[in-house]
Amino acid sequence: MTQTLTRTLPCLMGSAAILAASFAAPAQAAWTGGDDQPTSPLACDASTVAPDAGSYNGGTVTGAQPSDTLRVVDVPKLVGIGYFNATSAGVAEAAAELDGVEATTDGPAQANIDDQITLIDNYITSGVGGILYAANDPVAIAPVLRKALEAGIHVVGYDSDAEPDARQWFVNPAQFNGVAKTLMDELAQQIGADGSFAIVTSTFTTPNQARWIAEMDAYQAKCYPEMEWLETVEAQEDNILSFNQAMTLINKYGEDMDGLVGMTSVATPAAAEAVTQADLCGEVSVMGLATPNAIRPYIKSGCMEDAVLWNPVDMGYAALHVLKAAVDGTLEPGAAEVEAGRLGTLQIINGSEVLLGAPTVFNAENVDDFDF
Amino acid sequence: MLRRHTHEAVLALVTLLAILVLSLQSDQFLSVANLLNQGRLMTEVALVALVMTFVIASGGIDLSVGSIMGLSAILLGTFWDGFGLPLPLAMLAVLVVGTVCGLFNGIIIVHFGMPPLIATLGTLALYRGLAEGISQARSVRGWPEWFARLGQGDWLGLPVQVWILLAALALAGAILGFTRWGRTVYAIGASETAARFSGLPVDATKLAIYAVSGFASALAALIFVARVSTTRSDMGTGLELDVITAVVLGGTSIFGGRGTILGTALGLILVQVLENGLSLAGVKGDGTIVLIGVVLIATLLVSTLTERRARA
Amino acid sequence: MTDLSQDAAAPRTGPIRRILRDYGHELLVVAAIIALLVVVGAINPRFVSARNMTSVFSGNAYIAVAAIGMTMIIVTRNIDLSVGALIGVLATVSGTLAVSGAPIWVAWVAPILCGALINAVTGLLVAYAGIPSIVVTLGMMAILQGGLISVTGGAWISDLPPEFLLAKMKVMGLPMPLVWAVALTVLAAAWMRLTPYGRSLYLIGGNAEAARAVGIPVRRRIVEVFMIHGAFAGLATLLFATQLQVIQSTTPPNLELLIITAAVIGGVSILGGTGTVIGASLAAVLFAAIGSALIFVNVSAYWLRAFIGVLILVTVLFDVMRRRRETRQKGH
Amino acid sequence: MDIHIPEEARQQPDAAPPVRLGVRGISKSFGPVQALRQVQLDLRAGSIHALMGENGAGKSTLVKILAGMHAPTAGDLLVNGQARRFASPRDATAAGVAVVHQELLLFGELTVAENIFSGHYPRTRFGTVDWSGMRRRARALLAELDCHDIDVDTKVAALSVALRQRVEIARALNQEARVLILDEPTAALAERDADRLLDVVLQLRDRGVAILYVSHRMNEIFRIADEMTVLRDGQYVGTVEARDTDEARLVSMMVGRSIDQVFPKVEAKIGRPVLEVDHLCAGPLVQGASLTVRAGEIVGLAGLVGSGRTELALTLFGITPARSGRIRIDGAEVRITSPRAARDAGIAYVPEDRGHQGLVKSMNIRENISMAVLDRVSPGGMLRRAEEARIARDGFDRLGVRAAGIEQVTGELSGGNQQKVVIAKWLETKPKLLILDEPTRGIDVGAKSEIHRLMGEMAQQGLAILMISSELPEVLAMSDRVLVVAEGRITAELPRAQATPEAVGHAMTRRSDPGTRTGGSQQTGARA
Repeated sequence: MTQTLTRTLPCLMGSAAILAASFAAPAQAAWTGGDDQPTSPLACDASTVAPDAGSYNGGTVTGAQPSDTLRVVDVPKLVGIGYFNATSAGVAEAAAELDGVEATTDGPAQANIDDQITLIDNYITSGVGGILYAANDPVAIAPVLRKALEAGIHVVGYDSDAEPDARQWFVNPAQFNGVAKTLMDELAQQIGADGSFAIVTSTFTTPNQARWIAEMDAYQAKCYPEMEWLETVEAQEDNILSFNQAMTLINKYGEDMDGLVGMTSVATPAAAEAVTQADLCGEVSVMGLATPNAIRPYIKSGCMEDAVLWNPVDMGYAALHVLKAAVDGTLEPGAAEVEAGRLGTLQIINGSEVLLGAPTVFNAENVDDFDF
Repeated sequence: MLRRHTHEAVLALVTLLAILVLSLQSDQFLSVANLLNQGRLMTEVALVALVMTFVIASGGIDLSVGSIMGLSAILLGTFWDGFGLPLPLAMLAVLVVGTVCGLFNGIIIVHFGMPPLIATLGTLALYRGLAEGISQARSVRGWPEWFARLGQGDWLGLPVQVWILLAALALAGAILGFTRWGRTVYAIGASETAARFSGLPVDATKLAIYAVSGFASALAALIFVARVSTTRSDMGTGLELDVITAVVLGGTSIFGGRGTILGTALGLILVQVLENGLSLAGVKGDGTIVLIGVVLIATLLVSTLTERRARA
Repeated sequence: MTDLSQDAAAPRTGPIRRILRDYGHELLVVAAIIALLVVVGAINPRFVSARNMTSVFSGNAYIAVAAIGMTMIIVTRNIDLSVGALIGVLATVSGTLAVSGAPIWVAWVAPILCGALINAVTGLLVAYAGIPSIVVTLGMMAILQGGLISVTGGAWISDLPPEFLLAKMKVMGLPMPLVWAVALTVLAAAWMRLTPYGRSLYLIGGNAEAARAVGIPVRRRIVEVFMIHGAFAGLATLLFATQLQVIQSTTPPNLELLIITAAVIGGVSILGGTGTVIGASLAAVLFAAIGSALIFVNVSAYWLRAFIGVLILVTVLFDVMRRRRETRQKGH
Repeated sequence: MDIHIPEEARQQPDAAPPVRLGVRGISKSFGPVQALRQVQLDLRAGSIHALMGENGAGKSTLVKILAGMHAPTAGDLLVNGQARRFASPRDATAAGVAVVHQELLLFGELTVAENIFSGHYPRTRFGTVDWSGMRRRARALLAELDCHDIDVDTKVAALSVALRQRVEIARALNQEARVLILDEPTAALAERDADRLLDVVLQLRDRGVAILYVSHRMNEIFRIADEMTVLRDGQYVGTVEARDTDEARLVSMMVGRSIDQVFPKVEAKIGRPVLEVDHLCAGPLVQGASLTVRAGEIVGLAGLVGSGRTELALTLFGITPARSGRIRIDGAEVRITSPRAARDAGIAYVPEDRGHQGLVKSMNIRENISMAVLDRVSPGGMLRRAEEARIARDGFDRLGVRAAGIEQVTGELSGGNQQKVVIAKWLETKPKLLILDEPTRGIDVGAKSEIHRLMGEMAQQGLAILMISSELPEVLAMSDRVLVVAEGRITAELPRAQATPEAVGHAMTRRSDPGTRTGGSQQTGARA
């Protein structure tokens, strides 16, 4: 009897610990974006303030050696997800267009800061002429990028920035507050200004997602005070986990939840799948950031109205063009715009950020026009 | 001599071969600057691997090192930025916490008799969970210049952490090879019962090994934070696998009783040389991972078969 | 000497005690699941709604299936760190075949066969070359993980034919993953309990030397067990990769640790020779229930891992103490 | 010296039982090492054949060949007259050969019933394992062995050595063996358990089983064996009939020379008390033991397995520290909480299980000998190799270890030489009291007498010796005084003159009720 008792204890204790902690731990802390930066929600109406070009705050490259062919390495956060496959396709496209540019993509298998740093370090040693990166951590990656600048290597970021002085330029797909506004406006249109919603994100530490959520929080408080933000859950950059988390949210809130927002290109289609499998299409709206290929079936089936994203192919394409311009000297500190091949002229904001443009909204009308 | 160190000999040969082949592939590979830089990059893994050699040679294993590293990094930020401790004091406190985490592993292994693999699998989750829970996803940045030098600066022409690494290497090599404690570690790994019946301090030694493993992980965390100048709760994820790969590649028997610091050093060098050299030669990261896996299995295969033949 | 009265006095273990002893750990996990359902259900009744129960019981089905094979491996006193990477490779194999126009059954059978074949290599290295399984599978993990990304370049497989998506199908209103996990668990448990072949795994893990002496071809059997484990990884892949319309070429981080943890919490001893697959499957359900419960009771997911860690430590601690007491009993 | 008796001489025309298993010219080599050369013997139905020889003579190799675990390099095995090859243990089993191995090959985590049927499960008509039938048959088999006190559902790990042995024999019987091979079955048993085992063996013989019995114990051999075969250095020396031979002849066949005295007891001057123990208590098996050992004195500690004699030694040595009671060394009270504290107090312990507790087998002689005095050869922590080698060489020479040198790995040594290394290790600590637990278990006769000679010498030099042994002749021959342990207490103290087998045997069981003891002694016969 005592034997059974001692066997029963561990699991009971485990369950008890969970329950105890459920009262002790707060469901979520206030959203800070992970970096304690202030939020700057845009105006609620469609009025836009022209972004400020500002004065150059990027880094400078020293001792660059001009050479016939420019060898460029593109280091995304990780390889193996559709989003970064698309950016590297854009880089390759630009490399084919530009004269004397060779570009390769090489990234860590997991979104690991140390692996990414080591990789970049090795490419510095091997003597590339330019580095494109999407940072896993803005601060952690900075020292190695500064080292690259000192070694005469041109450095341009895209998607996720590093500290400004650690790179020359950054191709900003969309401003944080702009993305937040687009997402919240689209959401409000679908679930109403008094609807309730939950969010599935990658991790609370992922810089871009954390900032978007912080901006959404601020924008919602300002423009849609009646909306109810139910909760936010983590699901890594993983399909299955995202699906399970979305499903649990649906089960937990049932009809009390009007919308689900996916903050990653992985989470959004997984959330749509969960809503489809729960037979709640039309009752729970799915919104979020997603690539068109991944959400096409759900838009076609009518389970999803639209999703928001910039074109990652364009982003990779622009990043290499910006790098080439910096190498050639056609883009210099203080410039207000830059030429980027088929994308035309791109605006420069916040000192050293190249703005890709407003995010695209994919819906039933235009989703077939894209392939990434 | 050779019979006892077959594995190290095989490994040295493989390493030399790798260096030779890779130096033909890239001019930068054998440059002083590159080699020093590799020393900087491998310090964290190497520090933990040196102590892991003791852990594995004593018949144990410690899967929680990566999580202790993450927890230490987060606590450094919390102590310094959150509690406002002076940074040197915060560093000291983190080293103490790391040691205590290791000691906790030791206690549940020694006094409660849990298998090390499972005990540290549990604390792997526990310590990482604590790191995530305590940090609440916040990073601490803005470290003072002198602290950053620990991970980014040079001293007398060598990267600062390479000095630490060299000192640790000499110390670990001397202790395992030439002291009473080293002998005790081997004896425990070969037969814990016999070591106990010979009056050797078995429990104290095992506790100390796990505690030092925690200490090394915390030290690695300090260096890593200084190198990347931020703290994150996911720091050190997967570190345990890199460390165990290097140690096992270095010839330390996973069953205990055998292994040398020289072997571990060679294992570390071989892995680093492959990662760096292949990258310089234009092989992508994923190809390198495959090759390290192949080298790990092949080296152990060769040395097992050689030994088996020598014994027959 | 022979005396009937003495014979009658021979100590016996009653059937109830026997079940408690043989399946105590499994009953315990069941008790924990029920406790969790009752308590969280009381806080939020939606937790025990039919739909959420379906998610809880089928959401981790692939982990349960993979943990069946892992249990067999651990019972023979080995371990497999490469199973997470293997599932990633098998998912890509299966998905590539499915979109290539091959018959669907080929896409379903291929991962099972490939899993067995790849693990045959691991098994051969462990059994015949004598390299410890933890080392071989550490190497295999690197090879499979790196190899997969090298070959696919990280591309996703999309546009999977709907008839391929096994995990979305239902049998008598029950989701396929749940049906599979239950069926495979029952089959594997019966096989390990009721066939001499299944019992031989316990003999090998309990004492390999003695197993050899009673005529079991230990080396060959270890290779076979690795192959069976590979086939279960293939089956797990089918449930894992067909839940959504795309297949990612990476698997959830630390998937292998999750599978090993399920086996361990389910009662398999890392020292070999004990444990059942039922416990492992139940532990997978317990994980799913905990993950879901955390959301229902509004606990920050930040602490999830700390809980799992405590759960492992407490489970194993009590197991160790029980063993100690059992061995001490002989000296009473 | 060839004592081989021609085949025809032994054959009694009509009574000759059939040869179940014939061994013809079996040789076995491992690489360059020739382990067995031209061995032959016949195992006959209803007859017990003893296989004898010193350690390393090739007995275990022969047993493994008969068990199908090794393939012979040359020679034939005849099963009922037909030549057969045993490619695996399964073949041997199929041929009706069952083996009870020396290191009990059991599965600790599995039940008694499953252990008995491991590898040969009874099946239901669906071909699945028949668990209830298995339990029933296991109970029946154990009953046949007069073993009514085992619950077939307990785990084997929870059984005593004696009961485990019974399980192994039940397993062999289950296979309906026509040939049963027992490899040193009594090595780990107390006298009383050994007696019960011999009864079982005789019973099996009467049922017509052909038995090969490997043992070092002369009294057992002469009690049960019909004929004996002797091996030496892998060579077949000869086969003799029990009634035609005696102990001395057998020993000379085994060692190749005649040995006059197996136990050369030398008188030593007995001095002041070294160890005084007063009401020592620890765990369930040390319950208020009191005893004294004097300088130069050899005190024999007799008792059944499970009486607490080893546990008493483990308490004195600090493995299981005392709960209460007092220990004085040279008159001064000491607290012993660990083996290290025991060593510092001047107590040395040569343990019962040499392979696990005594030696680190993968380490060499030097490393093993210096192990208990590591702090002395490493002032400030640094090992002094030269000092270590000197100490090791000293011990090596003093005890006359036969090995290639101090760098030889101890796992490669014979049992006797391993034991010398363990004794050398402990003598290096310059102890005042030496506890020897089963000092000659599993050691061949030559090495045994050497160890006994050494004990005498050490006593002469003033060392106090406490010897635990299951072999009553050894206890009686070597001890100045015999202490008898039962249920954790010293129940009798017999001076050398009064220590007769009857007196000691009586004292060993005096405290307990004989009726319950028959069964109960097994249950408690455990090692902590």
